[in-house]
Amino acid sequence: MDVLLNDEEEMIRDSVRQFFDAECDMLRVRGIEDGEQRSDPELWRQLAELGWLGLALPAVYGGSEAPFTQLCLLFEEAGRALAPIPLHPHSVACLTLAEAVDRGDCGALAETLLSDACLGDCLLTWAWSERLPNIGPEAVGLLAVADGNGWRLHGQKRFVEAFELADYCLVAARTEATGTSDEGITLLLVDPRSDGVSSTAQLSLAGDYHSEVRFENVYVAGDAVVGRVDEGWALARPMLERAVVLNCALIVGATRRAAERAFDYAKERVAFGHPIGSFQAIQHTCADMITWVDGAELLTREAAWHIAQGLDAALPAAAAKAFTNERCQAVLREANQIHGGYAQVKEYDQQLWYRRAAAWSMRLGTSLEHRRTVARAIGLV
Amino acid sequence: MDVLLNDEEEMIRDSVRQFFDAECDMLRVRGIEDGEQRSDPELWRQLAELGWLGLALPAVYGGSEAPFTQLCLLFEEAGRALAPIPLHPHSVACLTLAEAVDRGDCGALAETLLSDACLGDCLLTWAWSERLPNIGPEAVGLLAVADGNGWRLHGQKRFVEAFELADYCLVAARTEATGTSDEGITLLLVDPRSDGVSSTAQLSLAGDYHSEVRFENVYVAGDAVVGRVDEGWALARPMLERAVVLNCALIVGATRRAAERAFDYAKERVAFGHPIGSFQAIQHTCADMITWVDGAELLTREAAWHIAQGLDAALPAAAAKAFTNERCQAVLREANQIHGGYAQVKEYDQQLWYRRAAAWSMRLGTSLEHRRTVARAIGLV
Amino acid sequence: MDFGFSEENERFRAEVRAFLAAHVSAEVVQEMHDADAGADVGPLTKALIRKIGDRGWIGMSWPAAYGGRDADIIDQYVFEEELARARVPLNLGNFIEQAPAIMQAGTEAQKKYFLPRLVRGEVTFALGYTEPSGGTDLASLKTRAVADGDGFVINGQKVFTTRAERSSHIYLMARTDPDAAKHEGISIFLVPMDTPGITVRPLWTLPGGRTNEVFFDNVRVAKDTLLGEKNGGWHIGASALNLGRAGARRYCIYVSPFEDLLEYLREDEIGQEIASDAAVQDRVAELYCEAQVARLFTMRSLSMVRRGVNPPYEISSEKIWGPEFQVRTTETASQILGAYHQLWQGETAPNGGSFPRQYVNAMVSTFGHGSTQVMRTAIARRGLGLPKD
Amino acid sequence: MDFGFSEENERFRAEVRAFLAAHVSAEVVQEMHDADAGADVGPLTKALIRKIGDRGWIGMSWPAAYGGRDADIIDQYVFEEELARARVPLNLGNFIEQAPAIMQAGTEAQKKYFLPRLVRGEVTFALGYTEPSGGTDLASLKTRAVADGDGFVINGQKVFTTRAERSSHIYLMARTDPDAAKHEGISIFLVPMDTPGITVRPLWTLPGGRTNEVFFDNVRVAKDTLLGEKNGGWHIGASALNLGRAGARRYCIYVSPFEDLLEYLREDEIGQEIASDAAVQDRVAELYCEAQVARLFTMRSLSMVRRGVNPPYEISSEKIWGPEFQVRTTETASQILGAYHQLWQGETAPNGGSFPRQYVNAMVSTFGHGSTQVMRTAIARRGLGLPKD
Repeated sequence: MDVLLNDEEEMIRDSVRQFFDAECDMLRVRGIEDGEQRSDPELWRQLAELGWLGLALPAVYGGSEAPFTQLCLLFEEAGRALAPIPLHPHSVACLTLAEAVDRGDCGALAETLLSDACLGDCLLTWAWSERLPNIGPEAVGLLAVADGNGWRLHGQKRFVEAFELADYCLVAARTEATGTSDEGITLLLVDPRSDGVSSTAQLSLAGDYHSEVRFENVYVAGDAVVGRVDEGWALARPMLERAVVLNCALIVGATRRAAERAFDYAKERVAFGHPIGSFQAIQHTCADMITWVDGAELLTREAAWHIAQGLDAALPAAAAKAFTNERCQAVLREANQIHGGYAQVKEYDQQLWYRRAAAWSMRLGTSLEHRRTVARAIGLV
Repeated sequence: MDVLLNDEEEMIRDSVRQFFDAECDMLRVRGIEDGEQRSDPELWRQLAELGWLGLALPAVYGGSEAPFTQLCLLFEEAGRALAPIPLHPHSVACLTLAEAVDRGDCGALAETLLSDACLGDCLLTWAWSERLPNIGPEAVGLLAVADGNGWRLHGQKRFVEAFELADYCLVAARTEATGTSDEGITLLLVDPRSDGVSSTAQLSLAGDYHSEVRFENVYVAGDAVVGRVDEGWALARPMLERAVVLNCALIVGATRRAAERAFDYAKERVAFGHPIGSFQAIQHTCADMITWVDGAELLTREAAWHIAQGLDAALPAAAAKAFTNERCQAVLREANQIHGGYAQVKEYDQQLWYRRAAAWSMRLGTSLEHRRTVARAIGLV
Repeated sequence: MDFGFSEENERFRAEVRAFLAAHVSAEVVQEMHDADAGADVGPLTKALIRKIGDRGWIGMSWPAAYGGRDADIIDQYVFEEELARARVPLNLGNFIEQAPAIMQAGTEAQKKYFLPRLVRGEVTFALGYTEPSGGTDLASLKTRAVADGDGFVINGQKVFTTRAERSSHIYLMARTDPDAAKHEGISIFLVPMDTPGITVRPLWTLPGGRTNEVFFDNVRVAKDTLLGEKNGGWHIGASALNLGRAGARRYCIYVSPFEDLLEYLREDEIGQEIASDAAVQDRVAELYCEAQVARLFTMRSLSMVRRGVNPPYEISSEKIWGPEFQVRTTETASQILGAYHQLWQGETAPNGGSFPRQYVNAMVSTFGHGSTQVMRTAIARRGLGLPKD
Repeated sequence: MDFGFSEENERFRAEVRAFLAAHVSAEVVQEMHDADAGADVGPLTKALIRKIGDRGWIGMSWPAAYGGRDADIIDQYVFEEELARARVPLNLGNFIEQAPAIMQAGTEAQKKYFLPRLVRGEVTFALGYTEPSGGTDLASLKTRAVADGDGFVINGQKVFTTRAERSSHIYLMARTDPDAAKHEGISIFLVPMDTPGITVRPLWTLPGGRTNEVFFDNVRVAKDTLLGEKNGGWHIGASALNLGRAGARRYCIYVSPFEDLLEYLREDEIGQEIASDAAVQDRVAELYCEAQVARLFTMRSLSMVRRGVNPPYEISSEKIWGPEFQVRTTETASQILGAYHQLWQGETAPNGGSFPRQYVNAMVSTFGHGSTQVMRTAIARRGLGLPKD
């Protein structure tokens, strides 16, 4: 037991941070936010070249087979840097494909995509939630009706990241009309440019886009299945846990940076003849901020460690997300309060961290939903 | 609209406070807590003589017919003084009897008891909750089986105040086996010394006693009914609302005093070369404390005003209680924190307010239960 | 204690409601939103303000001698509450925020000039307090006004000067004696915004609105722009600021995210499904109780003002509780609505994206017009008598 | 990052569990409760402590030279966790709280004398820091030790001196140079409690336990009771206090009300009914998440100590989060269990009345051993480098 980073982890954290410090300044972040492009292709290419896109993927596809804990550190740094790239949806989809291949439940398409994904030549995303913002199996209603060897999709998905940019989207559908249970779900790789697919990208608080995707009689071939037919939940559950933990890592990374900026500001800014950071009220607020973000980080890393160890991560992932959502919002709020009016001003940088981390904390399940999961896991339900 | 006290209200508040200041010091409070007696008969007699016991009761029984808002002020002061008398259960029962008589739904027994109650010659209490600490109609399960003109009671009540001291106890029973609904409830006056009644008094955090009362085939005559048979909820609902608001008034009164003691302590106590009240952290805490207790007081008084006006008080009473329970506990907690170790010491007085106000905040419905009522009233359920 | 409104108040409420129903169109509301986002004040807005001014509803509780109506302050509360309920984003409070100070400290000529025009909406003030280096430490301001001939010459910079681009005047705090103690060398000037040497630069804010930096470069003003005593400005400002914090409008701002949330959960189909969870109900009911406290604190302050009492700490309590409640509401709402709460635009964004706007907007209340830190210190010292360091 | 326990740790855990199952009886636990309520330490307790000491489990992570076992600090964590899980109210941490300071600052003779005896439970210290006028401002202490011949004469008073009545020694902070700067004239003495002139007066606390006032009236002590340099006591004390805050025992105290609540809701019939409300589940799940943070902060501190790092702020974070969580738990529990939560005695009181005891007990953690205010300041200054006034 040693919850601190080991040498290898520190090395990874430091080199990722150096990379982002050098390549991803706020001009670049603002460039994507204010421009036409929705992702920075140059940054993406650089990440691929340095091997970061394949960090936790199997060596056979060009990955480094690093444990999930190290991927988690990469995400903390990506969050810290506000890297304007679809690292999250891409990684979630890639990890799920790799898991399916590893289980022997996947065809050749997935293997090709994984090789391309490590090289940065193929961008993947995934689609789960629909009408409600939930991430339990009850969220999946999209119908997949058998048609020969393949299926016909009828329905919609909401809150899909980078859908218009992606080469493939891993879509959760109901191949059996089992209502809201975890049976009868199948994961399918869908080309966003398929006939019958349409989408509307909606601007989020983070400045990126969440798409609403409609499927009207969309044909998907049999080899598009990832995992087993009707038993998609077996793969989806770890997918969702990974998605949740990586989302927490992004939030924690960005929130810590927002807090550090506030600490720095408190040291410099003078009011009533003293740096405001010398006032007890500000000092105690800062003490709470670091305590909360540290707590979120430890919960997140412990959940990542469970995943890396192959242990059941449902409880620690839900606990991390429930806590991180709320406490990181609180840290951001206090960081704003320290900055005062400047926190509101667009041309001042603080808001970049604030908006993104806050928006991320609203994704992938509310704290209320995750606490339901916790309550179930600790035997209250 | 003027939410401050008017001249008459200020006069009542001041004269009650003067009375308690003169007659109810902490020696007297500790005397009852540490002694054999469970109530101070001398204080009770004085209150009766000064007419306070009949403050809000009809003139025909010797009362002053003051509006419920003024009774609320009396309770704030009784809470402030920690008066060791069963004012709360007695007043709740008396108000309900008076209401029943006013509706023409009550026999001669109630009228006699009311006259005696105003004189301090008869002590009343009431019994509602049983297995669960709830105060909704679902809490009532005690069976009343018809027997001639009367009933036979089978079952139990919990959390009954001053049961062993009381001359009569207003008991809620099910005269129709309607399960948990608000139909089939009847209120009955039971003599605690009746055959088949037994009770166990259990020491509470407040230092007073809550009794568990068992009814084994207890005969109650037909003239013991208060209100209408099977329609007791019509009377019980306002009874519970009054009970809740008066409970809030006790909490608010005691909590404000606990807070004032902490403010005084913060002005006197020196640490690090300054009165601790000059530190920003203490100042800001004190600012929150006064804000919270003021909020609880305003909610409580607004609910009392609704009752006094004959308006529906379900929502304001539930809101007052949900808020008061939690925020007054927070005020008490911070007051303790300001006092440091002394807050823990029995021979130091601060704990007297702390224990009582905290215990009261645990009675008559949890904040969760009252928020359910609020949610229903605002159309969420 | 009387928590109800009188028959007269209720009659007036009905009158206001009828007026708003008749005269407020979707177009004029849109015009106001556009103006908040930087557009010029539109003709419909101007016409509506004129109609409101004609009815004497701006500054209605003032003395008739100054263009008011001698009305019950509760009527003003009712009016502001109705304006907020009708979701008219018109801050009439801003129109008259400086009026108490002018009434208190102004010359007869200033009162005669400004007060009727404020009430009619012909004169509007931007608030020239905050400076880049100052923040909540207002008294450290560096903008200088130097006596020069018959007037003053002003140099310096203000920031977060909302509505500077569309106000006729700025209510300016400037230092007139740099050698005096911090609070004693400050004066207030009522400066027309079209005075040469004033430059306004927009600062765009997160919810999409505009505030400004205002630069003063050798701005020459007449002597009669001075309000009250030279070097006595701090004390005028402080009392006006305290009174300016009372009123229904702020309370309505504090609770508006809660009302939006409640409406969505009660009336939207998805909202209803989300609200079927008892845990959601519990959290929303908790917010409801807290909203009532925000309302009651406002009612308490008004009750005191109406009795002629300048509340020693109660307005500060209101100004802590309300803003922090507002922030808490948006954070709680974000964990009830989840991904819907972050949709800024688009057809699936509830209320056209108002939730994330409420979220980023809520914080303004916690530092605008006196931060919650400053308010807490004021309560402790002025309200509870805790000692200064 | 490694959040798991090694096989060795798990093997040791099994050994401890087996030991506790074999040697902890209801009687000995009752004896300990009685001792906390002021009775003498009973024979069963003494025997159990001896057995634990014989196995080398007191101070097990210390150097063997001082009677320790050179064991992994994680084993110590495991041991303390198991002790807490078995609900043995035995604070072995208190036995050795002063050991780091003695190891760091003591003479060879002091180490040889005290350390093995601490480990065997033969010497126990009461902590003589706090004074009536001092509170968390330890350094303002007024108890005086005046050099006199070959030793010192001590006069003064301590308060909240828990276990003073049953400790062999007091770890006493006293002022040896009243003219030096506040922190520089303080020394530490290891004083036998049976030294003439020491009087102990009980102070009874809300949960029913005993603490004390200790009076020093011309108490004459030998020179070798001085620990470390004369006038250098503050710096020994501060570092020992920081290390004394780490370890599983405190974390177990912080989370024990939560574990009691959870057990009641899961296993009691009425508890189960109460827990069927989704809103209750939500609040309890929230507490669960927060409890994990308390645990993880402890694991982080231990990880640092194990690497030889004296944590700059992390132990203070632990000491804020844990106690405030503990208080929050009891307050939340009180609004879940309602009237049951205030039953102090009686057959319907859940767990024999432990809930209200947990309630009044929780606050102690927020000011004992350094208040949360002092901790927050320490984090801001030492951890984040925020400036002193």
